[in-house]
Amino acid sequence: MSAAKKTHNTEDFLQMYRQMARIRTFEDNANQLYLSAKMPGLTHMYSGEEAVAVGICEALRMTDKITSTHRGHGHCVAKGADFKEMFCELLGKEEGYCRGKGGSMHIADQSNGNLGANAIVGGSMGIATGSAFTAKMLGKDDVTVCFFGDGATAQGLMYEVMNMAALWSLPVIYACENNGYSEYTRTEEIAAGSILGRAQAFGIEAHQVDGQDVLAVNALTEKLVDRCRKGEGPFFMELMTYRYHGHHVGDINREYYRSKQEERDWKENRDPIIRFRSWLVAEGIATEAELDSLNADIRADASAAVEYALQAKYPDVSEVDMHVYAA
Amino acid sequence: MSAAKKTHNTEDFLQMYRQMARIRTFEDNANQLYLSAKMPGLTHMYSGEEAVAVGICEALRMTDKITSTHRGHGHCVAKGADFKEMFCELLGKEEGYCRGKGGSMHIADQSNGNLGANAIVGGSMGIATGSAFTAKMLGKDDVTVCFFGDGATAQGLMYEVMNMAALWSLPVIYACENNGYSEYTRTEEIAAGSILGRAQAFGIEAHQVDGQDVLAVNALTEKLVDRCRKGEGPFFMELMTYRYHGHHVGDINREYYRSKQEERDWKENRDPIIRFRSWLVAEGIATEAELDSLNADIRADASAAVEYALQAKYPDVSEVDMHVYAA
Amino acid sequence: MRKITLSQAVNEALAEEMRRDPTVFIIGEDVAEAGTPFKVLSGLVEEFGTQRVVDTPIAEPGFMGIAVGAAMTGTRPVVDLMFGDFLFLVMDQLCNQAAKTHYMSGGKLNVPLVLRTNMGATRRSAAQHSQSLHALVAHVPGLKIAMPSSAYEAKGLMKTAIRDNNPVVIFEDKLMYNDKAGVPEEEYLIPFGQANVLQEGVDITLIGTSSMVQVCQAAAEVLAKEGISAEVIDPRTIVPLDEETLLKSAKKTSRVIIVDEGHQSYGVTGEIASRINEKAFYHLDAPVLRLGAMDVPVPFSPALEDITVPTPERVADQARRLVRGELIHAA
Amino acid sequence: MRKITLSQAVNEALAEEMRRDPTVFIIGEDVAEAGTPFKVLSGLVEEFGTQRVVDTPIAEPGFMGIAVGAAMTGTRPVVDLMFGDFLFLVMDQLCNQAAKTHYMSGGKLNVPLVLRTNMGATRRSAAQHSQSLHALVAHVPGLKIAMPSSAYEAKGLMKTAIRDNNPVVIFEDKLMYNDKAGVPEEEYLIPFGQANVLQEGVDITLIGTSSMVQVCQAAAEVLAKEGISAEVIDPRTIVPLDEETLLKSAKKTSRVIIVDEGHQSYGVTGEIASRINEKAFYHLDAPVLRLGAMDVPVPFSPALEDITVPTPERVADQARRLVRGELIHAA
Ligand SMILES: Cc1ncc(C[n+]2csc(CCOP(=O)(O)OP(=O)(O)O)c2C)c(N)n1
Ligand SMILES: Cc1ncc(C[n+]2csc(CCOP(=O)(O)OP(=O)(O)O)c2C)c(N)n1
Ligand SMILES: [Mg+2]
Ligand SMILES: [Mg+2]
Repeated sequence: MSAAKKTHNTEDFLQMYRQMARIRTFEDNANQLYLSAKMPGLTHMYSGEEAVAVGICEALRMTDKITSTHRGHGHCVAKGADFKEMFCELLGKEEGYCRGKGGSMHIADQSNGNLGANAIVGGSMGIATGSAFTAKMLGKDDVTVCFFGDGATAQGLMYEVMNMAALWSLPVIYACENNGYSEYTRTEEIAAGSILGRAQAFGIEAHQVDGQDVLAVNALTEKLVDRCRKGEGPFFMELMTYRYHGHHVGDINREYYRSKQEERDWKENRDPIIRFRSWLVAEGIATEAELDSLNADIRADASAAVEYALQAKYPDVSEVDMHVYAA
Repeated sequence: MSAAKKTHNTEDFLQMYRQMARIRTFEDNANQLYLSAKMPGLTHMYSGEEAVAVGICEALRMTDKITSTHRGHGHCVAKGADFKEMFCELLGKEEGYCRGKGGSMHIADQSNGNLGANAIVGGSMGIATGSAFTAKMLGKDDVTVCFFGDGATAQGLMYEVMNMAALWSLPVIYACENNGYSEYTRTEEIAAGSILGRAQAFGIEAHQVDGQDVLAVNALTEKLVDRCRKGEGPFFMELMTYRYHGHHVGDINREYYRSKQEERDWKENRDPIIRFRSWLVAEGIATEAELDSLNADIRADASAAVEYALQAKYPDVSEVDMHVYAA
Repeated sequence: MRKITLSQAVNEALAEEMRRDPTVFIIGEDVAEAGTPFKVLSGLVEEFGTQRVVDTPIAEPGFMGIAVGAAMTGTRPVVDLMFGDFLFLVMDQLCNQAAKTHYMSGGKLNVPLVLRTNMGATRRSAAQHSQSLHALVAHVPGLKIAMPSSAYEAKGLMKTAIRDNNPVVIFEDKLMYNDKAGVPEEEYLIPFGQANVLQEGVDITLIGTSSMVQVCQAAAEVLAKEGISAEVIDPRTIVPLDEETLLKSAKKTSRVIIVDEGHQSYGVTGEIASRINEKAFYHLDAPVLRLGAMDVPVPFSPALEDITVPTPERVADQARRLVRGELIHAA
Repeated sequence: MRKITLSQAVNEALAEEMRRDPTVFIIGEDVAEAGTPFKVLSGLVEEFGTQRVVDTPIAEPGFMGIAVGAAMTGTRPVVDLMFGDFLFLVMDQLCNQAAKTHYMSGGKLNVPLVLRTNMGATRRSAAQHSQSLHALVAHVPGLKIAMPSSAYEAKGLMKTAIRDNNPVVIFEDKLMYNDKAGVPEEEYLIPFGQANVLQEGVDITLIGTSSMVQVCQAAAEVLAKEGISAEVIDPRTIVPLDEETLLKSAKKTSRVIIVDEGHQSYGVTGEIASRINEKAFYHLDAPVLRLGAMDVPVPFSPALEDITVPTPERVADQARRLVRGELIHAA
């Protein structure tokens, strides 16, 4: 575990732990909703990648913006969303963040600066860059983080907007969550050359970081966010991570594209929550008991939110043609 | 002038000279047709960049393919096209390469392996890569050269197809004609980082070459084509060159984006035809008189073709809905 | 006759054509080992290898462009576009390049490619994975558009598409992949531009595309019980469109409803309705009616999504009112 | 009233709105010093600087995406798309992102942007620089589509577009940039969804979009000399569409022709014709006719290009035959 910044106090560390645990718990519940056929459609689990979203979002202010992906629950929680509105959204209920109209793949939480998940791989890269454009044009010092997967690096849009971000020194950080796979294909098979090198070729400073180490992610992000605020952006981060579940909840038989051994190895030896927990205990920041009780609270919170969402009402059919156009 | 390959004989050298002179002459006539309001629409002159098209195409076989651009007359001539069908096409006549349906921006000459000009900047990058895909799949050793401008490097499509070409070792050469401008904008203003570096980041070997030196261009291309045939592709070339005319024939007042001094400097000191001519004479390959007579022949040839095209008939109106669908 | 699923039918069509013609290949995301997320292509890579069942990076414009160039130079690519919604990403290569190349070259270059993709809502996949965008490509000259309505249709139309010398876009309804239909063992092709009259009738014509054919059939059954005899027609391809068969039916029944899962406005229903109105006007007893999907992005919530698409009930309801003459708009 | 060109009118609209609202900015290729190839934006960079008149690399999907994100976060971008044909490149960002964001977010996010582009053939620019693609975007819910038919319209519609809280696509006819019309010095806006009746008439209604309004007016003049009184209507915006005005006229004249420069099939004429047929059916004396551009890629050769688009002669000819009852298709 890399050294923590001196500026962090106990509450900062516990917050990181809490947020990672909240994501894991959220996903366990979402998966359960799927398995028990209570959730409409499919969804993509973030479990295993928690240190990425949390390490980054804990370095951001509420007014900073993020754009998210099809695998977006983690980003949403990390940027400050509530369980209740999230579960309501996943179940298509009126009290969801998007009144049930978006669902898992479009969950957005504008009040906390989450400009939304996106079901087009790479589709949010322009949006994130545009958000940074706004900040620069209006003279705000907000930073935007663009989350995307290794698979999304194949989309040409990324190179178009990185070029402009570099030419115009925009305050945007491109955060590539390299979890080794896009759907059922290994990254090596779809990415020639070097992902970092591609960003660098556009004159963008690029860093690779262990995405299972929340402190390392957080420390790097803090530095880059700070420099973005001073007009030194854009930056590029490649975060090496892993998804525990299948591509989506229905992707159960995975052996044809990755081994159980590989999955076990990441879960047992590189889990971001387990690692951080040991560190917290070893450093005397929290006791096992304190962390257990924190976990229990989160679980109770999640259960209550799930219960609430299951009972909550669907939007009225009259809503179907509301929000096509803004007034 | 770089050293010529030993394999070249006098006829090869004269052919390069002839082809460059033919392009220049073609463009002078096309410009004249525009100025005298005899040509429909606008067109983009290749004058100044002749060594690029000729240096490259003289390293190709007839069965090798090229894709071309909005500034495509040079590529078309260099790949073996005839003046008559070209001028007919520029004037929208039935005997044009495309029966008048394509015009300057879509001129194609399939019989010589020219898959066509393209009016979408960057639009042919997929086509060129696909042509290389065909060669590989069908086990042919044809090579495809994709011509495009510096401005086209901003299009995301380029990175998408370079990635696949690299992953699949396709026999394609990406030839970036860097003439310093895209329309009315300098390359520095639209390209962050390094153009060569971008190709390299995708694992593609990339070379910069003086695009005003036909022998240098030809020598490099021969080497790369050879390696492509052996399965070592793809490659990337950045050819440093200059367009003498405006972006298109109507772009007359250019001083707001580039100086007359700059134009004069390229024309007087770096003209590819003048340079090569001096070299031919100095090396004793041809005399001034021989080259003059060669030029005179070309001019006569062009005049005759222009005359022919001006008299030629337009396609019959019944052709308007022919060729929408192939039989 | 044996029954197989639409998914199997497509798989068979591809396998047969790939065996017949070594220049046919498949290109797209996760088409090889994974056989696509819908598993439609399972087994093909084992038979034809990764040179002809080509997995790509997630770069739709890129592999679409590669397919165009490959098609221009002697192969017959079948492009696999995972969701119809991604058409928006490939429009330039499809509509500015593939569709126009034959024409722009004065007939010298051909682009014989098939773009296989899908359509259809009510799968709880929300606004970017549920669209039925066939009207967009139908507007672009140079493309042919096929819309299979069953496993039988899917196989026959796919084989014809692969042999066609033009770019063909073929839309499979993603909710029908597991629907079975009788499909002969023997080879057959379904020609483009020949509508299929699934059921003859005299009171009203129901024209449906893709899964809306089933919706029309279900409506026809309900109507039959009420003594209303509906003719059900599947145009099969909307470009080329078999105007003749549609007009003949319209003139016979004098009442027509067109049902399509694309957004209603500026879409398929308007075109077909206009042609019938224009050319069978004096035979019509009532205005041609249209039922498309609502003009809203597809909502995620099941409570909303289900009401955005035409249903047998709504078709039957409109048909009833047409037949009863209830649809005269107030002046 | 002073007369200015369409080009100047657009320029004024942009300048006025940029003065009024500091969050409005322009983004596109060669928009700053060059003022676009059509010189429509000349002078704006001098007044507003390169921070608000932003030159981009040739990356249409990229700057379209940037505009979407900028619009979502508090600015009002005016995207300059040099040719309407390049719409095919920005469809994903425009149709999957901009058009759907407000809906998908349950009304929480807005995308107030304007996409300025053009349309129109007969400029000898061939198949990739001559298309009129407004029907495509009109099919996508969430977008509004404006089609100015004169300098006056262009200014008023542009100002309304910039103030609208939704993505608006505005198509200028590139052959009309130098056409002059009376444009008041005082500020005015033209509301969306209100058609303009340019000329009243009783025998036939001619509905035209963009430059086809002039074509309809020219046809009306010819017809007037023959004693046929034509009503000429400009819908101004095709989304939202002012059905009421169109229906009122159709019911009055009982004969309608719709003229549009997009390809005829699966386009704008079919939608408008269908709505009129559906809702004014019992008032019509003849089928609603349509005149769109031919269903062919736009050919380069002047000999061919000119016959692909509707002309006053063809409109007048069709109108004459409608009025004389010559257009009854054989049974
Ligand atoms: C444009 C587009 N193409 C394809 C898909 C289908 N798809 C959804 S997720 C995915 C893989 C994405 O991989 P990556 O970017 O690495 O993200 P991860 O799922 O690994 O988090 C694909 C191909 C899509 N949603 N959008
Ligand atoms: C997709 C697209 N965007 C914009 C244009 C308009 N346009 C035509 S040529 C050109 C500049 C191209 O620059 P470059 O690629 O450097 O080629 P050059 O003209 O210098 O040869 C532009 C912007 C176009 N034709 N296609
Ligand atoms: Mg991944
Ligand atoms: Mg250039």
